[in-house]
Amino acid sequence: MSSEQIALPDRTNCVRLLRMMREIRQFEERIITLYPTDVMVTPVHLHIGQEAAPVGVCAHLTPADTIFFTHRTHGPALAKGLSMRKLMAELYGRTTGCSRGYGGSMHVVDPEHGMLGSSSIVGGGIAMGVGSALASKQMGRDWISVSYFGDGATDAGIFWESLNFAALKSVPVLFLCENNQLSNVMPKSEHLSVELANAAGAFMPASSVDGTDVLAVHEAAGRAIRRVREEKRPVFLECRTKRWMKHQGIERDDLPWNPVDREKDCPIRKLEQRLSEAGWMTAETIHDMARGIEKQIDDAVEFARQSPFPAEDELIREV
Amino acid sequence: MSSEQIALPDRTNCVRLLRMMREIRQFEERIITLYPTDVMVTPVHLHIGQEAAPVGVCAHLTPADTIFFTHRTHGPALAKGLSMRKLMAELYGRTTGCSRGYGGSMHVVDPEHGMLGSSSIVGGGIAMGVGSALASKQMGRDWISVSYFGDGATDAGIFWESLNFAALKSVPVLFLCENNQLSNVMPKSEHLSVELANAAGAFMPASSVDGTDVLAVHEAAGRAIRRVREEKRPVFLECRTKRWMKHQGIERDDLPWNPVDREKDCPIRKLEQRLSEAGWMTAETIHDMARGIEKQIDDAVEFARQSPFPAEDELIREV
Amino acid sequence: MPWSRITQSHAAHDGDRIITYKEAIGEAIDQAMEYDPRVFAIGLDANDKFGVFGTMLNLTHKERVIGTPISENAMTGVALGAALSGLRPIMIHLRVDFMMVAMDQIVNYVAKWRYMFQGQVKVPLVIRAVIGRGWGSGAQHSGTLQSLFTHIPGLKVMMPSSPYDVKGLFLAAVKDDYPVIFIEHRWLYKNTGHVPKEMYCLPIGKGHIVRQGNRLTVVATSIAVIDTLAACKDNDLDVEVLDPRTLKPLDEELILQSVAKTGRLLVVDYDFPRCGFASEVCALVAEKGFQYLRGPVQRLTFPECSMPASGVLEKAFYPSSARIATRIREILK
Amino acid sequence: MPWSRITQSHAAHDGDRIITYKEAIGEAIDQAMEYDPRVFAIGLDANDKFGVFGTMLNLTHKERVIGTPISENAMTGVALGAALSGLRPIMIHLRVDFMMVAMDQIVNYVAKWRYMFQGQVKVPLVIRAVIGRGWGSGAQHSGTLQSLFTHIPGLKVMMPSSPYDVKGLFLAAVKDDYPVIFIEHRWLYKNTGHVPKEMYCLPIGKGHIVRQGNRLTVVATSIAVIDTLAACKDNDLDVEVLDPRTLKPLDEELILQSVAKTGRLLVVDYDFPRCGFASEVCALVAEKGFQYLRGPVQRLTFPECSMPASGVLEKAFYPSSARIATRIREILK
Ligand SMILES: Cc1ncc(C[n+]2csc(CCOP(=O)(O)OP(=O)(O)O)c2C)c(N)n1
Ligand SMILES: Cc1ncc(C[n+]2csc(CCOP(=O)(O)OP(=O)(O)O)c2C)c(N)n1
Ligand SMILES: [Mg+2]
Ligand SMILES: [Mg+2]
Repeated sequence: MSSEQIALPDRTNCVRLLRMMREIRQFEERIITLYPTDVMVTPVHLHIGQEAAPVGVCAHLTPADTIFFTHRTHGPALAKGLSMRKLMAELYGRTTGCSRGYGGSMHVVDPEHGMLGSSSIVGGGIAMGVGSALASKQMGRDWISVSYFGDGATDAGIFWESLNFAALKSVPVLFLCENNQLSNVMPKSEHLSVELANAAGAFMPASSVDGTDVLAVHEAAGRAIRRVREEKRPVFLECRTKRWMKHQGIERDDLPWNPVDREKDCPIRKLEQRLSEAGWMTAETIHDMARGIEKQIDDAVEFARQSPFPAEDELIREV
Repeated sequence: MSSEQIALPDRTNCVRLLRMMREIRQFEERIITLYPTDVMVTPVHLHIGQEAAPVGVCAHLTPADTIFFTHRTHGPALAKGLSMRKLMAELYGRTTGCSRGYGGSMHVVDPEHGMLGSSSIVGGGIAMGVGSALASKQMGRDWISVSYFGDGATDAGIFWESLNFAALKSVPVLFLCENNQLSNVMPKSEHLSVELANAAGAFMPASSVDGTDVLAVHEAAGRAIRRVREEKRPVFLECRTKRWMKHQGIERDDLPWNPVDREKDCPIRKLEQRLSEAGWMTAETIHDMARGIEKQIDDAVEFARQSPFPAEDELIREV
Repeated sequence: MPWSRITQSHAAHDGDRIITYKEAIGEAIDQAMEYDPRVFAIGLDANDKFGVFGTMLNLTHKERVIGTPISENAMTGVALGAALSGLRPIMIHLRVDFMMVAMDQIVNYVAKWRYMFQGQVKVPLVIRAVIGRGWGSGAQHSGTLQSLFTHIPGLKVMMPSSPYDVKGLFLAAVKDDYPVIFIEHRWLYKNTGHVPKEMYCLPIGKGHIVRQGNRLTVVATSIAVIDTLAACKDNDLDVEVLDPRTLKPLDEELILQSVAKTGRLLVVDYDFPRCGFASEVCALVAEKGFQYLRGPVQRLTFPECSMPASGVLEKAFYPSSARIATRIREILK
Repeated sequence: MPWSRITQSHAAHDGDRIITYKEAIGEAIDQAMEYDPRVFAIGLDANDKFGVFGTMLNLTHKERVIGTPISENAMTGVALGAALSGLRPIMIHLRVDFMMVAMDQIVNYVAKWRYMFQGQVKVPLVIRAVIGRGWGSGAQHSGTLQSLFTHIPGLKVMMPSSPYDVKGLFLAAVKDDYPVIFIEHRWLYKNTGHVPKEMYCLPIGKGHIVRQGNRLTVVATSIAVIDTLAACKDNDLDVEVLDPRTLKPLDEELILQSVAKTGRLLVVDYDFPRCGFASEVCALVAEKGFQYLRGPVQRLTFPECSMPASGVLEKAFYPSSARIATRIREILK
């Protein structure tokens, strides 16, 4: 279903979706500005251009719902509720960071918002999501879990093992593949020989959606998550996105097989246009929103900057 | 396609198929007789009842074609050309064994007949088969490779990784799943949530055949292998069989969810009946064949018995 | 679930009830599951009629035993995810060799999670690994591998040798908020000993002098403790036998104290020799207890090769109480 | 393909050409592939434009470099299957951490295959593992793990520290019919040294005294060799520095000879401490060279925890030439 066919959710929700996407975008744009000054000594995998996926999905999640994502943390982490302060401080390596400075960009945690730790080894988090869903089922609770991963992760055997086990035990987990058609610089055609929704469909209900359109994602994820919650069973959803930046670091991607149209493919522009058309946002209110977010980021940066580094003698703790 | 619809191959081939199935059956029946005397100190996984699968498949392979199988070795090993002497001597732990007594029942090898080593860890051999096929392709040779495994092995991530890689690189490998619907005592419904031919079909041509009927297997495998050879690409074939014996050891299986009809499901009886009907075999010629095989087994046992054990001081070799 | 109410027992052997090692571990699992509804068991063939070599046949809460496909890597992730979400999983492997399939999860995830996130998430996960001996199984089915796990920071490693220890350490492992690799030698299962009926936890990281002696300290693990005791008894050797019980954390002090008394060290550990647990204990003593040493430290381990299948070779491969006795006599000569 | 024609060079540093470590390994790969059409390379991102950190950018036979999906376990099986079928694969991992995904194949298959079948099939397989340092990557991307591999019988483990050694050992590894784990520290890539243009193999299992000295033997591996040399030079220490080059097989004799002269041992190995390579060398010397020892053996390794991300903690985590110097001075006091 393409954007135009999708009815706008209510105004508050729409504005929330926009704001969340902008928070991710602007947060990462700030990273791009600051990174050359070496205040963040940790590799970053930016999410710019792919904001619709985490935002559209996480809009349907409660803080109790758990999520397990991978090295490309910032998008899903912010969308699931991690505070900018904690994330920025982690990038700065400070004790106030979400992982107290021990994790770095790729390893973030926030138990209060259902983030029980992200992994920079591709694949494994998928199984953890299934385990968390199993726990919910075992404990007779009603939260669900999301295994959030890229197309590259579907190469890994643990993805298929996880699909199988989740289907066998019927646990409430959403498998969310953010398919940017790239694994590092490899195009999907070189690393994966199947259409994902087709292959995953042998195990469970599976579908695919335009992941550059937050309304489409919001709708498809809403449907998928409702099924996970109500039927207490696994569902697979693929969001087809485009990676704008290089796999790692702060430069724009320039792979010939990854042509990006920064106008047409921009999830933020797309939504802003719909909202303008609906008369719910104007250039001015958008500008205000952006400025508000900038302030929030200023605050996060200041917070990080002011925070202490861990002490050397705290090296061997929690082991 | 059921047996009756399948035209008999020529007489020589038919007799060969029967003889090979009988060799496996009678060889293992001898194991059952001898095992209680503790001459074989190694766990055995018998193939009785499933003979049609390896025999129907291996009939299409040359000695140069490679095959990688698993803990249930005897069937595919004999069908692919391992001599009874070498196999029996391995079970007896003698230096004349195929693995010189170092491998035991689950780890057999015979490079001359394309057996480059079997594995008792479930799953991994599947990838080795793909690697061997890659080698054939790289070297511009025309042999193919067979990854031979059970339904349980398809639970393992390495199975899916192997399907994907084989399809991506288009290497000449046959994925042969001998699906006895059991992983140890677990029914397939408890360990696998998909129909295999369906799920594998997302990666490559895939089909399924009655694995208790050697003519059906012979035909399906013939077709599959021809494709592998001619199109130089991977193909998946499932043989649906029944395990007659316990997972390991010499007792008959008695799991309620594994009802076996030793008349109806017997691949040897089925073929003998067809051959009798065709007038190609009689009770007497069958009896002669059986006696000939018994003599061959006598010889293998005698060979094993007479062979020396490895010497203690040869423990640390080839490491 | 106030596990803190469970007694911390330091007594060596109390209770007047004699049961087997197998019964002791089974009882520990059953009691842990009864006591704490968050405890559940998960593993390949864990729920089948064999009940993990009989250790889990008579559980009160069978419904909390989850069988799995042959997917050891994902299953470890599943157990970890469940542990992080509020459960206390007991993961089970019928052979330690199968854990190699899950090494990514064990090394990169389970071991690192608590440290990487500085205790904001805890990992109350016990992984039972059954080990054994060949009987012609060959190289892929005869591993022990305790040294691999001991090498990895973030994992605790337990290898109890007696029924009393196995119960007390297992409960301590389930109670603990760190991951524990719990290694049980199947040849110990029939051994008997005094085991209290009630729940108790042994302290993690405390070794145990199982035999007093003056001329040599033998540090032995798991079934090697039994073999060493037999060697000493049969030959009336004046040897101190020390069972560390947990390989990590290691009771360094107890080892050093014993060597301070005896002046000599032999480590008997049934695992590969290089970079092994025996190497570790030898290095420890040569580093921190050098002044006590009156002669070279020594190791008795598997030889530097994989396990062969044939009986003759298996016999040559595995250490035994006879071989331990010979080595001790050589040292004491 | 008569690899036997390739010179076996024992000279320490011949050739008048100076190139980098990175160029040396690249040249070795290129020459191996040119010399022997059976040699090919396979690995995740091995064929991309970054060319494995620049080590494989200018290969003559690019068509023999195979990129793979993120399927490290299956890919190791693929490489093994290819090796058994007549090829000589070079498998590549951009970080050693990813090899944990393939531990089943490495431990249960690659290491055991030749033994289990008694040499009837050979395993000419080299696995390159690049290691490095944190830079905020955290616990899952900073492993070194040489001790894990050294523990497993059937694997050879190489960790060359100089451009000369990396070329000679790499060619020896490709020539060898046993599996080799070849560990390259990325921080060595820019280092330069004399490297002959022609193909040569260094003997496998021969260490190398890189600095003569009398008061202490320091056994160091990979980049720790460089740090140790810097420590000795900057502080003018009378210390012998020994680079074993291959961790397995280990040049025990050379180590024992050196300790016989100096009477003291420090092992500097950048890996986890327990059951590590440092433990192994200490145990070896305390076992077979006890009579030479004039003081305790010592280890300088990573601390007993995973790698933290924050810079301050990374600095505390990693040994350095300064810290090596301090430790040596303490020992010599
Ligand atoms: C097991 C493993 N192998 C290799 C890597 C190196 N690596 C990091 S990210 C990445 C690509 C992942 O692609 P995808 O899953 O599609 O996520 P994306 O980066 O596109 O968001 C690779 C290969 C890794 N982290 N883990
Ligand atoms: C990785 C691994 N996990 C568990 C086992 C134990 N195991 C041996 S055979 C087997 C069942 C295999 O079933 P299947 O692949 O269908 O082969 P079958 O025995 O039916 O021929 C299991 C679970 C193993 N060998 N390897
Ligand atoms: Mg991607
Ligand atoms: Mg089966």
